[in-house]
This record gives sequence, structure tokens and C-alpha cells, in this order.
Amino acid sequence: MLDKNGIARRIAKEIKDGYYVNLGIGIPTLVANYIPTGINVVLQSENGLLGMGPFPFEGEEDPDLINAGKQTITTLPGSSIFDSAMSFGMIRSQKIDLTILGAMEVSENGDIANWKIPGKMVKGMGGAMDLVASAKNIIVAMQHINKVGESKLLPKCTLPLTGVNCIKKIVTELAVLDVLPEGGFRLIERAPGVSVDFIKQSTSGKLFTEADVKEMELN
Amino acid sequence: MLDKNGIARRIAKEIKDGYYVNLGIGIPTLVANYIPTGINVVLQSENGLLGMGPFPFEGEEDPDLINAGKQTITTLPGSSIFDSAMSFGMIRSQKIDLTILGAMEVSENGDIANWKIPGKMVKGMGGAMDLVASAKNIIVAMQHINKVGESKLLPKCTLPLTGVNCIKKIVTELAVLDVLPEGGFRLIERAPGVSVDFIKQSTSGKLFTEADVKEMELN
Amino acid sequence: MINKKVADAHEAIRDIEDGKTVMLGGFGLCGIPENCIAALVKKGIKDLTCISNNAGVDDFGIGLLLKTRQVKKMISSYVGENAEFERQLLSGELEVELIPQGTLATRCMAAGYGMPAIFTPAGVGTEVAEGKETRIFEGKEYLMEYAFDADFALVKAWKGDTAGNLIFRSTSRNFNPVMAMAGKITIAEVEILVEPGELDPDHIHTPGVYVHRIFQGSAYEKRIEQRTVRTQD
Amino acid sequence: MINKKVADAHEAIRDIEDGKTVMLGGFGLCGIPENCIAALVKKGIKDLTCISNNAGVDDFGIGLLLKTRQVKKMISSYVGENAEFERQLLSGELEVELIPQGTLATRCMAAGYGMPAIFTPAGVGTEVAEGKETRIFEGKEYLMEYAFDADFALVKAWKGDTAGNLIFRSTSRNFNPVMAMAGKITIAEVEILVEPGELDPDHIHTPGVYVHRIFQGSAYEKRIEQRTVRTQD
Repeated sequence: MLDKNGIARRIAKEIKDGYYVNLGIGIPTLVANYIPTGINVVLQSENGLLGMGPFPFEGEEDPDLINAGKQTITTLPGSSIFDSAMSFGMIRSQKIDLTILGAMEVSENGDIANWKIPGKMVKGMGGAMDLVASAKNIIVAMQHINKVGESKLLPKCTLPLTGVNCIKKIVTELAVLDVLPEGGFRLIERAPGVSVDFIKQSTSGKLFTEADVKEMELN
Repeated sequence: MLDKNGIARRIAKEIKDGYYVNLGIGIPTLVANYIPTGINVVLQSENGLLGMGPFPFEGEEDPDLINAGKQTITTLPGSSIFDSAMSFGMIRSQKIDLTILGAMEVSENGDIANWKIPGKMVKGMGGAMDLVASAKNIIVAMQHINKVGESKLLPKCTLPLTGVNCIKKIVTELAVLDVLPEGGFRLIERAPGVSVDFIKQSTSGKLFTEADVKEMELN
Repeated sequence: MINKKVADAHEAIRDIEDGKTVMLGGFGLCGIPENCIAALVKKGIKDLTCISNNAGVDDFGIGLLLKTRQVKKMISSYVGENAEFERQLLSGELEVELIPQGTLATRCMAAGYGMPAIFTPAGVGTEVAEGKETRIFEGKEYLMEYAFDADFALVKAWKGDTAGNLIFRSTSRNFNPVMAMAGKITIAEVEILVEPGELDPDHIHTPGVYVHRIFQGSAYEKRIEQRTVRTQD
Repeated sequence: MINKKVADAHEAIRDIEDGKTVMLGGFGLCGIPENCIAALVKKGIKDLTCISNNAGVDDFGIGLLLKTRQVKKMISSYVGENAEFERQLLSGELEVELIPQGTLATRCMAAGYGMPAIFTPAGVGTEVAEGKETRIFEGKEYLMEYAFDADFALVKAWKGDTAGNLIFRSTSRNFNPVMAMAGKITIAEVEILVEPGELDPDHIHTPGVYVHRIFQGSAYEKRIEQRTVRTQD
């Protein structure tokens, strides 16, 4: 079973040389720490930055330079700044190769719910609805099972949706899964020490498995 | 009767302090020469400049700095450069207070034709259709009568239209006229030495005149 | 050039009255019009509809206007960092309209660009789409969203000149340029106000035509919402 | 950063084939991709659909492609300065679609901003409106115009870095940034190509994400179409 950093490490392997990538808040942010050396990737922050760098050194924080999670960050050589309209313009026009974001639920037809829990204070969808509706390639980073032991991979989302028919791939503490165009989850890899049966039990939506499901390689 | 510079001089009197103004090619361009001192006006050139200055001195021409007539120009302190989409964005959102342009025909309901003569080579409408469809305040600078002696102020345009129901004021070699919201031209001023009768003869569209039509003041 | 300079925030907001719709630039606490917000608080104008990506924190940014109950409605994409906001919302004192961040930005741009409506896929199939016109282009569904209609836009730039030209610094740019274009009256506060001619025309982000009043702000706190650092290796 | 640098115009346009739709930046002869045009002429690609505000003059700009009859169709707002253009048009060799300049610019921007269509009042009630959907917003009529779909965009910037970031100089900016956003493949030629980090992120007009290939052009003629001067007093 993977911890959050393990999920981030596995997702990092999906990133190809030359990708522009938007990382959501939470586990997706951790992905930046595991991008293999030799792979040139540009991180987009939807508040208006391409070429996001690491956190600043203590004392070098710039209040005018934050990411979409409102954290102080740095820029890298070759970065560019733009306004929010252009930022979502490039998202909508699919110039961003990969979007990685968290979810509360994903359904077997690729719907995602990650912004609202009825009865709880709503914080807002931020840029998530734009990202999921626009991106050609979305990976969800999430826990397979919620805190009360229920599967978050469902036949149908129960929470208000963020986007429909948009998720292609999911990486959880248990597995890597594709969302099939015709509907259903396909088990691609299992986490180290996790059995296919356990993944089956933990997946409430339709799950397709093959005879031999390989274990994730994390390096 | 006014010459081209006279028409430009009369139009310049319509420009108020604090106006952003777009000047078309031809007589409108001449208007810039007659803006009264003490009046602060910013000229927009729709190829992407606010704050257009005079022609450069010989030897100081910059091929990267032209106006919408493709003439070499200069910038003034406080000018700004932007792309063509923003340029027409500010035109459409009516940030430009006054548009001055030429016409082949204007009709009594404010339609304008100024871009195409059937049977002749069509050069294109350039930015004229955007300007006339967007501007809240348009003055047409034109000859009252064409080269074969026909009125250019018509009940209805005969040439393909550039825009409909958009012209509010016309300044010709003979007169200043308003286009009335309910249709028809209203004679406001006559050029020095020009009689109301002559203006009536020269206007094919419906013309409203008052008992006493004052002569233009040009200073 | 046309001189847009006013003395201070108080003069700049002189005609903002109860019940007006006001856009405020900024993302989180980054690039917010601190001086204008302080002046609105001081003036005590009520029943504002605020269009801003976020709602500030309890004691800073738009949070200051919430504390004094000057806001009737917030139109935002994310309002998560504010306990007073939550209290007012749950008690029904405050109305909130949540819209996707890209839709928010593009509806501002649409206003500045004279486009009455735009199409976006954001929110298709979600509750955001309820009651909205949808349309399919090349097999993909879009919502039609309308341009904003704001009485005022309050924006914060780094540098500006008295002709109203603005230059933003780093990610404090965010919503400021699109809101600057969208206000019927746009008020810009800047850290450094210079004379026309001191800014390179090629570097200007917001042309002065979009800005109606400009002043040099003072005492910028520029509070950091999430101070994240790494340690020297 | 991702390296977009290619050796020269020839390499940059390697996959532009007969029949493709190509956007070309520039206004008149100002800010046109001179090196790319020369390479297209040399390569002899035919049946191009060119989207460009103007069509050059007889012996420069897109006029060079017209002379060699490489253009099947021009989509422009103004094509007035070109005798060969006129000849081909009248003889039926060349197809031309004239569209309002603001519509041209905005249809480029729409493509770059992922907006399938936009609304503009330009052309309402004229022959430009023929066959087009119209719609009334708040009593004003608009045409719906579609985003362009161009295979390639060829743009010219002043400075660029190998990450594809572009900075334009003065009014040679014009259509270049919006076309840079709109091409499926965008090729930028620059007068000065530098390494990442040499351009101020706040000064960049076109972020590198929109640019697929970049090269340093050479031998820029930058011809002036209408040399107008005043005399020293």
C-alpha cells in the first residue's frame, strides 16, 4: 500500500519529456518532487505562471509570487507570467498536456466529484471544473477508500459533480487504473503488497482485471 | 465650401478634452493636425497603439512603428502597445469615445457604405466594420457630392453596407449634419459661403432645416 | 495624455455607493487592492456585490469588508479561508455565487472585449450548468456564460503612470488585468506612480484607456497566506 | 525548460505541406515572418490557405507567395496593395475571403483561448452577415463567428528564448500574439534568440507553451510600406 508520497512517485512516471503539467493541491503537488531527472517538464500554476520552481529559501519569499495553492514559490529560468484569462485560455485550448488532481469520487464512466459535500461548508470549485472539462489527459490522485471504509471508485458519483466523462487514469494507494471509454475501471497495476482481490473488494464500480496484474515499479 | 483641411478643422472642434479617438484613413487623419491646444486627446491606431504621435523626423522612421494606414509614426509619452485582439476588444467595449471615418454613402437612417464598389477591385473592409458596429459616437468625414455630381447623402445606400444605423454626424465640404434617430438628416451648420438651398439640392436623403442655419466657425 | 491621477483611495472610491457591484482583483491575498478595500471599510458602504476570485481571510482582504457586513453577495470561485464568511453564509446574511475560476476570468475578459457572452466547457453536466444554455460545437458541449456587468473594478498594479497605464509584478497580475478591462469605472492603485513616458509602451499590461482613476497606494502589507520555504541544502 | 529551438526557417517549416492552412502574423509589412515566407517560397508548397490581415505587396511579404502561385485562398481584412493579387483574383486563380479586422483577430484569440465561437457586432446588416447565425443581447445584434482552425501559425517576434517565450517590439506586435496562440503548430522567428532566464517573465507577451518551434531569423529587410516623415522645424 502506498503513502501519499508513493502515489505521487507513481504518478510522476506518467510524465513525459516535454510535457506542460498542471498540478492540483494536495498529493498532486507532491508529484513535482519525483519528476525524473532528464525529463523536461514545465509546471503551470493556473493563477498565471508557467515554469513554477520549488519553494523559496527562508527569507526569500515574495508575496507577489505564489502558486494556485497560495503557497510562496519561485520561478525557473524560462518562466512566464500571464493573467487569469490567458491561463484558463491555454487550459481550455489544451496546451497543457497533463492535469493531475485529487478527487472525492470517480465513477466508472469517468465522472469526477471533488468540490462539494452537501451539508458541509462549500469552499468552491476554484479552477477544477475548467481543468477537468478542458484537459485531454487527466490523472486523478486519490485514496481508493474513504475514511469510513467506502470505495471512492463508484458506479456513479454520489456527490455533486465537478466534471463528466473526463477522467482517464486513477492512481490510488492500492492501484493504477484506467477508466475505459466504454465505461468501467481497468486494473493496470497493483501497489506493492496489495492483492488483486483486495483491490476488487475496494472498488465499488465495475472493475476489469486481467489474469496477471503487475506490481508497480517505483523508482 | 471647405477643402479637405477645412473639413478636418471643423471635425476637430467636436473633440472634447479626455477623448480617446480613432481616426480613419484620408480626411480623418488630417483631423489630428487641428486638435485645439489645451485639449488632451489620445489617438488610437487599431493595429495596436494608444498615444499615436506625429510622423517621425526624416531618418528616424521605425519600420516596427506604423499606424493603421501603414504610415511611419511616433509614439507620445504615455502611449501603450497591444495586440490586434485587445485593440478591437477596446473598440467593441466602447472605450474609444469617438471614431472618425470616411464614407462613400450615408443613408438617412445612419447606414454607411465605405468599403466596396461592385465591379471594382475590392480591397477589404479592414477595421471599418468593427469600428462602425461598435463605436458609440461616429463622425463621417466625406464629400457631400461625388465626382459625377450625385449626392452621397441618400434615402438608402446603393453600395454594399459597412454598417447599419450607426452614423450620428456628418461633416462635408458643405455642411455639418446630424442623422436623426427617427431618420433623416438635420442641417446643423453650413460651410462659409454655402447656401441652405445649395445644401438642399445636394442632399438626396430627407433633410430637415431650421429657419436660421448658422455658418460654421473654424478657428 | 489624459490625466487619471487622483489623490488617494478615498477620492478614488468617492462615488461607490450602497448596492453597487464591485470587482476586486487578486488571487488569495496576492495582488489585492489593499488601499481601496481600507477606504471602502472606512466609508462604510453597504450591500456590495463583490466579484473576486476569493474572499480574503478573516482579518485581511475582502475579509475586512465581510467583518463589517458590507457585502451582500460574493461572486467567487473559492472562498475557503474565512470563518466569518462561513458564519454569514450559514446564517443567511451573505449570498454566494460560486463559479469556475476560468469562467470568472473569461466573463471579465468578455466585458473588456465587448463580447456579450462566451462559451466554455467548464461546468457542463454539473450544477453550474443548471438553467444555462448549452451548445455543442464539434461534438463537445459548452455552456454559454455572459459577460460581467460591474459598476466598478478595483485593481492593484505594481507600477502605473498618470495616463492610467499599468504594469503588474509576477503572479500578483492574476485577475487584475481582466478586471481592469471590465469595470464601467476602473480604479487602479499602484505601488509606484510615474509620469507618462517613464514606462516602456511594450511593457504595459493594461493600457490606460481601461483605467479611469489611478493613485499611489501606501503602507502595503502584502500579507503572505501560506509561507512555504525549503531549507538550504 | 522545454527546448523549442530549431536551426532555421527551413527546418521550422519542414512539415508544412500542400493544401495546409497557415496563419501569418503582421500588419501590412510590419512584423511579418520574413524568413518563414522565404522558406515557403523556396520549398514551393502549393495550394495554401493563408490567414493574414493583409496580402503583402507585389514583391514582398505574402506577395512573394502570390507571385509563385502558392496561395489558393487568402483570408484577410484588407488586400489593397497588390497588383498581382488583383490579377489572380479577377482571373479566378485565387479565392479570397474578406472578414472584418476585429473579427479576424478575435477568431484567432478564440482558438488560442479554447472558445469555439464568439459574438461580434461587426458586419451585422452587411454581406458579411450572410448565412451567419445572429443573436440579440440587450437589444444589440451580434454575429456568431467561429474560432479559426489553422494547421500552422508563422509569427515574427523581436526577442525570444529557446523555451518559446516571445517579446514583440512596438506595433510589430499586431496579429502575432493572437496567431501564435491559434496555430496547431506555431513557428516563431525572432531577431534575437536567447537562453531561458534572459527574458523577464513579466515582459513576455506570448508564453512558450503556445510556441512549438523557434529560430533566430536573419537578414531582416523590414520594409517600410509608407514612409511618412515631418520636416524639422
